[in-house]
Amino acid sequence: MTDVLGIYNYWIYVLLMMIGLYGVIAKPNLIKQAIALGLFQTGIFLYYISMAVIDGGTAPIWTTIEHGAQKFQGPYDNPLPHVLILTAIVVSVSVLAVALALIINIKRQYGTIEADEIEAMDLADKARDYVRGQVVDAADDAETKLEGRHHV
Amino acid sequence: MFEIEANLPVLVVTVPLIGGILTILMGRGKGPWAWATLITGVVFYFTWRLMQAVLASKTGMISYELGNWPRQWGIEYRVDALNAFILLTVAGVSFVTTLYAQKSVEKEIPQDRHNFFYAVWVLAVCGLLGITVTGDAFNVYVLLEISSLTVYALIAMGKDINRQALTASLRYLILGSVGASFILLGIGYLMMVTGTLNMQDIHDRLVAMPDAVHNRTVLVAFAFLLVGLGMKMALFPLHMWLPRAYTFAPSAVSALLSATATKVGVYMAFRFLFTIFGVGFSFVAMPAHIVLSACACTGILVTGVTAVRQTNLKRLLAYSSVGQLGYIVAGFALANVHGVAGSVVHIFNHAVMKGGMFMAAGAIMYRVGRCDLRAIRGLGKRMPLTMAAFVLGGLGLVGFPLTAGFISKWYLVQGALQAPHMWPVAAVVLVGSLLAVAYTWRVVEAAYFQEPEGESATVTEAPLSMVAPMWILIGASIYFGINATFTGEISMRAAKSLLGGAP
Amino acid sequence: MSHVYLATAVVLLVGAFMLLYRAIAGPTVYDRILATNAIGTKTIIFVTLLGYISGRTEFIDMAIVYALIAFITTIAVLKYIEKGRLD
Amino acid sequence: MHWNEIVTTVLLSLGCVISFSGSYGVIKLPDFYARLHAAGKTDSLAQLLIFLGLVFVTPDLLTQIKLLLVAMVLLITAPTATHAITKAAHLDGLRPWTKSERGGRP
Amino acid sequence: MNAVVLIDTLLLLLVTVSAIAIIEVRSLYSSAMLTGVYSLLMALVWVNMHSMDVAFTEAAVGGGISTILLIGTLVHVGREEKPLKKRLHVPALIFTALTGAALIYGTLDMPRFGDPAAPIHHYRVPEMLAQTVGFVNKTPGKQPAPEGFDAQQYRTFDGRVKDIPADPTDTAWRENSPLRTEGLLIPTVPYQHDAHAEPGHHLHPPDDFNGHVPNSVTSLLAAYRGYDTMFETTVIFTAGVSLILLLRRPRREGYLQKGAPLGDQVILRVVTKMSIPFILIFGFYVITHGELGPGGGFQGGVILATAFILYALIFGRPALYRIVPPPVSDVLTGVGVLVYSGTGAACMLLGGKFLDYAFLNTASPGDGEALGMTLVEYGVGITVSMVMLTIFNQLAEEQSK
Repeated sequence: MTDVLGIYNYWIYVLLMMIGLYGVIAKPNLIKQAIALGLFQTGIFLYYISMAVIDGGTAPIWTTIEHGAQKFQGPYDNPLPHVLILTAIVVSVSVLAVALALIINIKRQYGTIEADEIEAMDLADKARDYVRGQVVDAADDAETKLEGRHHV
Repeated sequence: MFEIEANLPVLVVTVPLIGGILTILMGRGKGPWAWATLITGVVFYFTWRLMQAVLASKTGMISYELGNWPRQWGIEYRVDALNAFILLTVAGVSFVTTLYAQKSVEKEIPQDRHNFFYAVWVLAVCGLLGITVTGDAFNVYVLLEISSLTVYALIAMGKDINRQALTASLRYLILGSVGASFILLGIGYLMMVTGTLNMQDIHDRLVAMPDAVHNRTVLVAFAFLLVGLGMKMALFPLHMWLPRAYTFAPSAVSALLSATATKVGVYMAFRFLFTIFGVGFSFVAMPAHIVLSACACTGILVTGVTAVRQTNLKRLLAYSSVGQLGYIVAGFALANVHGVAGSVVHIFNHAVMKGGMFMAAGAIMYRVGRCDLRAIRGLGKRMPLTMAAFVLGGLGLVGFPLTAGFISKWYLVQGALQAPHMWPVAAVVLVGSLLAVAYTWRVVEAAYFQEPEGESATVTEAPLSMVAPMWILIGASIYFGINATFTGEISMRAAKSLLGGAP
Repeated sequence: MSHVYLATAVVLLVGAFMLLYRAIAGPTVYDRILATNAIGTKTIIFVTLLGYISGRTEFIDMAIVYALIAFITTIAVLKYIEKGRLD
Repeated sequence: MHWNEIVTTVLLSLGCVISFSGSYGVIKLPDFYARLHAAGKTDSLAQLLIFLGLVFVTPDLLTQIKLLLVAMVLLITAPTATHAITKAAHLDGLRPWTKSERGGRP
Repeated sequence: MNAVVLIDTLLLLLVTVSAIAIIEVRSLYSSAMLTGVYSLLMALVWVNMHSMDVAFTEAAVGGGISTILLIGTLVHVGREEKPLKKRLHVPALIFTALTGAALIYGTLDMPRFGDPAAPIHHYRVPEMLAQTVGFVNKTPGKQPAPEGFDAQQYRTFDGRVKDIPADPTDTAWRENSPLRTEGLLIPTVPYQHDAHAEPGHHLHPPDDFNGHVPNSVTSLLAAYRGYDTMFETTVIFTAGVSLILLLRRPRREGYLQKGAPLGDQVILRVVTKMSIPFILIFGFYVITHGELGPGGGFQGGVILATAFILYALIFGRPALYRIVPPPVSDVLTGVGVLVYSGTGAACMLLGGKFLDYAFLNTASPGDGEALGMTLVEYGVGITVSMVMLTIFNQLAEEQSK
């Protein structure tokens, strides 16, 4: 039982991550997907920061007392995951910005930001191309046949 | 004071970083392109020097501690035969691709943002090189994100030709970010049990752990890293983002990506499986070889069949890339010297061949405006050099003797026959070659045995600035097919050091 | 003394729960903005209190940042509502 | 308990009560303007009380000044935001709730 | 149950509720607002876990910038999500449940939450926290260890831990470890100036930091893992350039449009005018005081950017363009990264390794470290503020017609 109490904090990060992942998969709206991706990443951040916690710890910032000397104030939380997550947060906001730029472009070009509608439009494009190709092919074949007959 | 020789590992990354940023200032016209070419050229030179240095060093390994912090605390750059070879490949292909890019980019990207475009381009190269050179697990994640972000932007620049570039890019962004997050999570789990981020240090700690194989945290870390890496290197069935991305990206970008991006993904897999976890953990205790070779073999067959059914040349090449990646993965999954060597040498060979073929597709795109099978009818006569390059590249994919592809397949088959119960891999390699014959033949048939029509009837050969780089790569693929001493030796050396445990 | 801080913090959190209900339920956009803004204020007080709970009171700069950010976000949202654009 | 701790306790409790009543009002009251009334005023007062309360138990001067600074910043920005919200709602045509009328959008 | 866990539990409950709300609320606009709330709450979680710098960043980025960016996007794409036929996506639910189960399975062998004897707390980090890495390892170029300093004794926490087992998951050792009973991780390290330092060696106490950087997060960020941070800045730069590539309109098509200033809001105008100088000063304060307290280049940069964004919101974007014209901000985005990488390259050209700040001032390497870290922080600040501004400009620039 103590084990569960000891690690339940890690489970909440899993929960947050999975809420995000569910959003990414289940929501057809692209903005929702981008936001959900952010949630997903925050879950990971929570994991890293939980990793840094130490019993009875305090912020890993030494207090300066006079003449630049520093006072030790009991165990400090681990600064390493903090540093890593600072980097990761920056990365996640960059990804969000690029995703939003892409979404705006998609809205401009497709007129919608629902993934299923876009998918349908892409399929329609493909079908149109295919049919156009078939028509051109048929016309070419007919032309060749005509030319052949002409030569004969 | 300052010696180039002592700082080579870091120069390889910082030169394109600083150069990439300065690209913004290069104004309009040809300035940005020339600058980008210069930078990638310099980087290529440095990677060549680095290769020489690695080969000359006694330990076969060069370590560079950034900021002079001891490697266990700071960040370390660690170059061995494998890195050096991949670095050389990536830098070389990027240099040639940059040479090639000028005309194609001029046509496909709006003129007023060429400086930004090339800045992103050079930064993408910087990120890819950075992943390859680093020996720190978290540094991999950061550089992975640089290369991914730049690649998303580069792919999306195809939007002016086909709007699907945007959806392709966004889909890649979402899948790629999820994959990168899995990698981050895997690194976090490893850090939890080992308390360090340096790859070698993690490895030592895992080895010291008597029961790592049964440690649930390590197992989950392994699984998530595998999935994340699979997404990044587009291993079947996690390849869903790749075909669209390569099809709709600007031609030059497709050439760059196909030759470098997934290769670096494979390299990461090498590092994580062999250096961090170690052969004993990954392939003896864990069934990674079964999972990976099953994925790879299915991938080779499925994407081969799919490629045969494609009508768009770039999409065909994209599917073929997923299949070729299968060979690379199947090779190192064998975990014996020949298999791994085949895998390493195929990274190089495939980069060269596929780069050249995408360039050919780009040249067709440049002249004809599209690149489906209908558009290339009769181009064998109108664009002889381009089509010949394409066909020679295709022969390489098939594994025709005297091409580079033959060398890698030779190693692979040898490795597969040496490994116990792995002969199906050899069979799949052969079937895959037949499929490659099929899709290459479709192109040959259209280009040489059909009459040109429509706009294809009037086109002329692509400009020299496109044909020359294309032929450099295709020529390299022929050269290294005939004389494989260099590539073969290096990859054998890389394979031995990987399998020998310590890199 | 720490019990007092803790009790205050818990009351603030419960208040935040109630406000969150308003932020989700609406019904008008203005209700949401109002609730979000109020949560922001609660957060600022909370950050300060956390410093007192953990015995490190020198990090009050954080609270200033929170105040600024909450303010700017509110302005951006309002501008969007009023003008339909941000520039 | 020292006298300053008693003062702090009283001020914090007062702040708590006011803040909580504000939150409760935001849930309970019938329309936007009433809720605004509940939230806006209580927030300003509660934060002022709590920050003032904290000042009494803070030993060093710099932290005290910072506390008062935060309180002041909030005292300026929070009403400004509230004012802007109200104005926007008013311009948007949101009508207040009365006994005879439900309020909301016309 | 101690205070941290109690507040943690309540906060995480709140965070989870808002996360579910973000995903399930139908209006995108509410979703964006709730994202802001979520970030502020998450920042509280970080503060509660004593991660001040992360909280600072999360509040500034998540609560401020991200929300503004999302709203800027909504301007273009509309506020409502299309109604879904099915509320619940069962395959996705199953998939996420399986993934979650796998992740939870992985947590079962982890050290418990807050365990002081977890490998991560005692393997490499204590030296970083005490900032004595250069000291322990007698790295050339760093200050040599003082006489009588025993690395092994240091490593074993003043001999209190006899032998740290090689196996990081050794639970029996963890249970009996003196670290656990004493709750103390940091050994006593001599911080006095070293009188025995030879000329040319570093004259300052351990690790060349001028004295000792009080905020150990900053020391890790700017020194030990300074290389990561350089690329973090590059990531931001890349995002800015990507947005220019994707969204900027050609100049001839109305590069400078008319903005929509909030001209009639007198109170807003006055308050903004009053507060902008204050915000700017505060931003610079945060950048410079990164080594003393929470904050640093990134957080300060974001605060500077919010000042500009606030200005643009109230007085219109064209007014902002008169202060920071786009070409200037474009160049400045690069300048920041160049300052950072240039600092690194300067160290290299002076004969050290890349980013070995000690070489910036060979007479007094400790001052060199301080100088390098300050330069680097300013580099980050410049890039971050200008990129955030650029991103805002690009998102706000073109309006749907």
